[in-house]
Amino acid sequence: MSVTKDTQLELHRMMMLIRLFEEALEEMFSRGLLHGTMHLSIGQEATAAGACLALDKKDLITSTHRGHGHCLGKGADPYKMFAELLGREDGYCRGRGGSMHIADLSNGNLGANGIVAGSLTISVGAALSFQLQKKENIVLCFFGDGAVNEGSFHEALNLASLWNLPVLFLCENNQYGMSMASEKAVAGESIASRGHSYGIESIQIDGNDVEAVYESVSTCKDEILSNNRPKFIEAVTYRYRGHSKSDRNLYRTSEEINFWKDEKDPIKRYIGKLLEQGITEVDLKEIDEEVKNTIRTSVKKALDSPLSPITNLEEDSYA
Amino acid sequence: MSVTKDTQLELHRMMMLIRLFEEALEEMFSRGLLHGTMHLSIGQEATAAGACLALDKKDLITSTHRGHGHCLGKGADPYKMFAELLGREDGYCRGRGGSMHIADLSNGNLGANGIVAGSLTISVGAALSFQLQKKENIVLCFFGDGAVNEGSFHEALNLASLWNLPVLFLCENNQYGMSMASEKAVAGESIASRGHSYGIESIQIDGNDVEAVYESVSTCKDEILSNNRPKFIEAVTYRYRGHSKSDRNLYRTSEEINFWKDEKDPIKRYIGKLLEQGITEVDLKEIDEEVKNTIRTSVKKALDSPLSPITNLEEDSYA
Amino acid sequence: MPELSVGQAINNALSLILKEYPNAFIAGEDIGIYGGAFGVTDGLLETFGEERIKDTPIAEDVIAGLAVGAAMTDSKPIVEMQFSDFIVNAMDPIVNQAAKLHFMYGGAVNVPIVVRGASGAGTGAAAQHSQSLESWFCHVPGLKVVTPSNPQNAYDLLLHSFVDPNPVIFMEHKLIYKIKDDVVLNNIPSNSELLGQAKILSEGNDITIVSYSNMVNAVKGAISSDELSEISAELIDLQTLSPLDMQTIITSVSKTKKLLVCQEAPANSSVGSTVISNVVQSDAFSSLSIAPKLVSGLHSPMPSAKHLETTVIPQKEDIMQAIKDMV
Amino acid sequence: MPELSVGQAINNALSLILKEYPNAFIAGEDIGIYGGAFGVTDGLLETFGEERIKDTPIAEDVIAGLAVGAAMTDSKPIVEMQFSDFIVNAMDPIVNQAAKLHFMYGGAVNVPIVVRGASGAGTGAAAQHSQSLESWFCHVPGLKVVTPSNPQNAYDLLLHSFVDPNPVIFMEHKLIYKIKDDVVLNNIPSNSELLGQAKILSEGNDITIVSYSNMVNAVKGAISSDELSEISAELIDLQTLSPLDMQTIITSVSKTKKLLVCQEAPANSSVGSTVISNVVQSDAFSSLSIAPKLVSGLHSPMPSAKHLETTVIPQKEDIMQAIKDMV
Ligand SMILES: Cc1ncc(C[n+]2csc(CCOP(=O)(O)OP(=O)(O)O)c2C)c(N)n1
Ligand SMILES: Cc1ncc(C[n+]2csc(CCOP(=O)(O)OP(=O)(O)O)c2C)c(N)n1
Ligand SMILES: [Mg+2]
Ligand SMILES: [Mg+2]
Repeated sequence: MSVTKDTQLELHRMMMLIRLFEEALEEMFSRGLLHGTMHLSIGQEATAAGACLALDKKDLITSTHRGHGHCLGKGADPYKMFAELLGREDGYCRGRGGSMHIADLSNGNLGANGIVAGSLTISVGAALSFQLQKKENIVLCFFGDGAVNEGSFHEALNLASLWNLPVLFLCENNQYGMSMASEKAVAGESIASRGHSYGIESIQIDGNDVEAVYESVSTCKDEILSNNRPKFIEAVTYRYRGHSKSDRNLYRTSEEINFWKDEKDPIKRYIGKLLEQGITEVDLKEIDEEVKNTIRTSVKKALDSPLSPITNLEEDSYA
Repeated sequence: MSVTKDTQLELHRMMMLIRLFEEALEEMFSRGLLHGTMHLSIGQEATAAGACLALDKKDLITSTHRGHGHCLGKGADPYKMFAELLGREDGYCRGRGGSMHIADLSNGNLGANGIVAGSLTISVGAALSFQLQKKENIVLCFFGDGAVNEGSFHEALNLASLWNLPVLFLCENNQYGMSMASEKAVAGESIASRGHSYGIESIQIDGNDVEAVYESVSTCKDEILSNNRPKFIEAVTYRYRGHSKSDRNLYRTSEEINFWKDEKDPIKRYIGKLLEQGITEVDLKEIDEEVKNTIRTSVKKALDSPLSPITNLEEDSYA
Repeated sequence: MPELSVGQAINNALSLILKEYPNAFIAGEDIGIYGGAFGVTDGLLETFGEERIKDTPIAEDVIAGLAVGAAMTDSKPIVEMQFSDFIVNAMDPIVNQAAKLHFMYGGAVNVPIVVRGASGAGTGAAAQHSQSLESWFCHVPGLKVVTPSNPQNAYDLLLHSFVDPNPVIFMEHKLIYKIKDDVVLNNIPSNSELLGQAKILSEGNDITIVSYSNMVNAVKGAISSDELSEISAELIDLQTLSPLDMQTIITSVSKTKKLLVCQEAPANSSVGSTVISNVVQSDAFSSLSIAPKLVSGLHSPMPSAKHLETTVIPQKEDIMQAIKDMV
Repeated sequence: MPELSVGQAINNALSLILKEYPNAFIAGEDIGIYGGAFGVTDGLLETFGEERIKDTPIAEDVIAGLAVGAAMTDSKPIVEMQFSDFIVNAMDPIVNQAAKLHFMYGGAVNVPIVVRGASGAGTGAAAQHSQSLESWFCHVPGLKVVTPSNPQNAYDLLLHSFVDPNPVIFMEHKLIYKIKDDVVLNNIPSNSELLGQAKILSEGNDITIVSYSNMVNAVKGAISSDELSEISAELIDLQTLSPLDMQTIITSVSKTKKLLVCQEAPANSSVGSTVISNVVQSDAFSSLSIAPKLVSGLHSPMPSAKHLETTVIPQKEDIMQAIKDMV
């Protein structure tokens, strides 16, 4: 498979959008504008961007507590995301969800989830709907390396395999749960080998190589739809920031963090590749400026937008 | 390893005890003497007898809803078991547990459990105690093929492997959950291969060959204690009776049931082997008579014993 | 008008749903060829096939979780918890997902699922197969909780639960499955108006008795006993435990001036305590002529032996005694 | 007498336990080098090593389940649920195992475990990280439930929970972790006599206010406000929610003739409803001069935005209003 130039630029643009979106959040947080905590995926943009851009709008994703990238990747409006984190009426969840729980049904995002592994069984159910409705779409389920050890993971993969459901399990292995190194938490050979044990074809990829992610998700999607079998991808990546805002990063070295930042950064690496392939600094600069502008205006608009009105929340609890 | 003649006779005796114990229960049930349902392991005696007799008294077991065999195997008094099922004061649980929940701490049985896979995490905790207390004992955790698909199974095996706990997971694969064939419920290669995926050495054995069970449990125990690694055995067996008393057996053929009864019965097969090896019909007859007698007198004594008095059950709920 | 047991009535309701809603399916353990542990789904596999009657592995978390995901994507799942005790393994999808997603996502999604389960004691199945856990779910905003007591309301309430746009926990007491009565086989309603409505089973002036699920039948036995024939009791079957129909209860108590609540579950943090607490916080407080009373199961796990089991569960005689003490 | 925050007080209690009980250990997610999501186990790994401070995978079911198995075999486990909301993943070991085994096995085993968890809202963590689920566990026979409100009782109650022979659910409201006060570092008690004892925080004659956990602090704020300086309120901190110390409450209500209960959790099937229900079923019913009242969280999942979150959680002002309405 070869990735077109347009797609390449789009992949770059999306990674930049995610990075700048989260850097803007960080800055808003430090200015005391945000209530609650948040989980930044800075450093992991390639997985979200590559995976989501390989999908159709009608393909669904389920996301995690570290879900800003997934959400943007699937086409969400940064303005509505900022608005959500600021508790504004225009936010995706009208200020009820916040950072950890943004859903964007219009773009096929079934929602971020504050519960580790909470979306695995949900993705299986959504895939069952596709199967029953005979739709040619898949569900892509994002989860972290920490989620692999929850009972839900096991039950979800077993059922998806037994019932031949069109679901792509995508583990973002950023090598740590909150503080626990994945090798201390996952017994056995590897995370990908866990998929095998349910009879699900599983591969491990470089999650910081955005084209590799894009291509393997595209291929997996095709295979899922042609073989009627679920698939499993372990994408190896790394987060630069602490787990959440209260993290002192005691469980890893700054050498390790710097190694990933310096040597493996998905955006830097991809820029290098694109320049080699003849895309110009000017092309990229134009994209980056546009993204910066989007973020800047979105933040401003969100800050200027009205708070979510206080409605009857007991009534809002029921459909 | 060679099994001594004494052990051989003991293995035979134990299988007979379990068989006759449950046949007596069946008969009591049909006479309306028992309240509640029960799960009979008739046909599966070799696994319980072989496994339990390979353990020391200080080794622990955890058991299941189909646990009469495990309990007897670990040395329980049939009288106290009958008494329990009849709601008598002398019952192991003073009439509070019944068929599905007999514990016998004095013989190292941490208890049967009415929850499928309910004892897996408990066995891991008990094994952790052994590890912390530096004891040279293991915990043998019995569970059915149906339990393999519960989230608890996954979490328990992962942790046992990570922490090098002295636990032997023993799956009694009688090929059905309640009505669901194990191959429709367990995705992937085999139940034993599930063990592998956690880095736990796993084997499949003939669960109707009592010596094979005895020997592999003995070997596994030695290895667990010398390597400090958990182990996993899948013992293939078959239940003759319905899942519980309400089963119409619609999910399997009578041919299949008869095949196992006629060709694979663990007791019949073992008698054949023992006779070949020079043990006489008279030896066996003596054992069988003794067992019959034990059952007969235990039933009678239990029926004659007083009901559990009605105490303050709210107080009994707390230690 | 056929005479049906509760089990058959539910089976009929399920059949009708599957017939009329192509996007409806049922999932659960042993619900196919076995027909369910209590026979409720008997015959449905034959009629509707494996696509719609989905036998699952023993894995309650994914059973409930798949229902949530399916419901968010235009399917209409009904799932069975073989014994409602096993719902403990499905608390995340039910409590942290189904109950919250509609609100948490700002109203953008609905999660219309029905989780049916066999609840209650009386069969000697002991502590892990005999619980009445419905009170828990009433504590969880976003869930509705429904408990039938007889064939007709089992049939109707299940249809209404099905068309409700919210997740509904539907608890069927094991001992009601065999209760038989004539049942009007109503059509599927266009909305769930029956949910949230208590039903006055008998009108009376001396005392209001509030109950639900199988305990309603024990109360019926008590008030129709010869010994109590002089007493005019108003019996209210809650039917829906969340939301509670407090208006019906308060109106009744204001009339009778006495309130007795009867349930099988233990008292602490329960439906019965809530009913009493709500009544005394209402205007009806001042009309109460004596202290209200809750007859409930003991605060004890369920023992297996019959004579101990009946000690834990309120019996007709206990209810009669409470009525006599109050009137 | 050191000044400690609640977090530090619990940390001290844990330290003491680990020092004095070689068979005690702690297990949970990120409790080692990270020191726990709320810093409660900070430094314990250094002192006690990996054998006793056991960092686990993210797997709540086995965390609680291993505690049950360990407790049955002479260990004394304390486990941490990072946020108590995740206890939904551990309901089987807690509810169907820990709570029942002692009774179900006829008294042959004890399951002395402590399950600590960070509960409650107020940090903007939204619906899945802000629940107050303690009422559920009060509904389960066999469990004890404990909720500290300040550094001293956090310290003492944890020690008493530890020596109790039963499974104890110990819910620490997130917002109390930072509250500081002088703490007497008592020794480990020989029995758990403190469990089941409510504490009268201030004596008064005009109204009895029952509360627990962080809401106690809101009530304190309310009754010490200038606006209410004329009102003599008797404030009772339940401390233990199961078993409930009804005697202390009833005695107080008989004196003040008025009962207000304040909690963060929603009302249905809750501790607060139980307190009111129990009081009106007692002799205190006739001494009540007006209807009792429960101020509780809304029946709604917790929203993330601050202004919505404070709408769901009772605020000092809501409590003041309720008091003014009643006195
Ligand atoms: C059921 C559950 N347990 C624990 C947590 C607390 N928690 C939130 S994120 C997290 C780490 C998750 O690690 P991973 O799955 O690898 O995702 P990552 O944070 O690395 O993206 C933990 C322990 C939770 N939210 N849900
Ligand atoms: C958590 C849970 N789910 C469902 C059940 C109901 N149930 C009891 S035994 C059983 C089948 C178990 O199959 P398996 O583990 O193979 O054991 P077997 O009965 O074959 O010995 C089922 C579904 C239960 N007791 N616990
Ligand atoms: Mg991770
Ligand atoms: Mg089986």
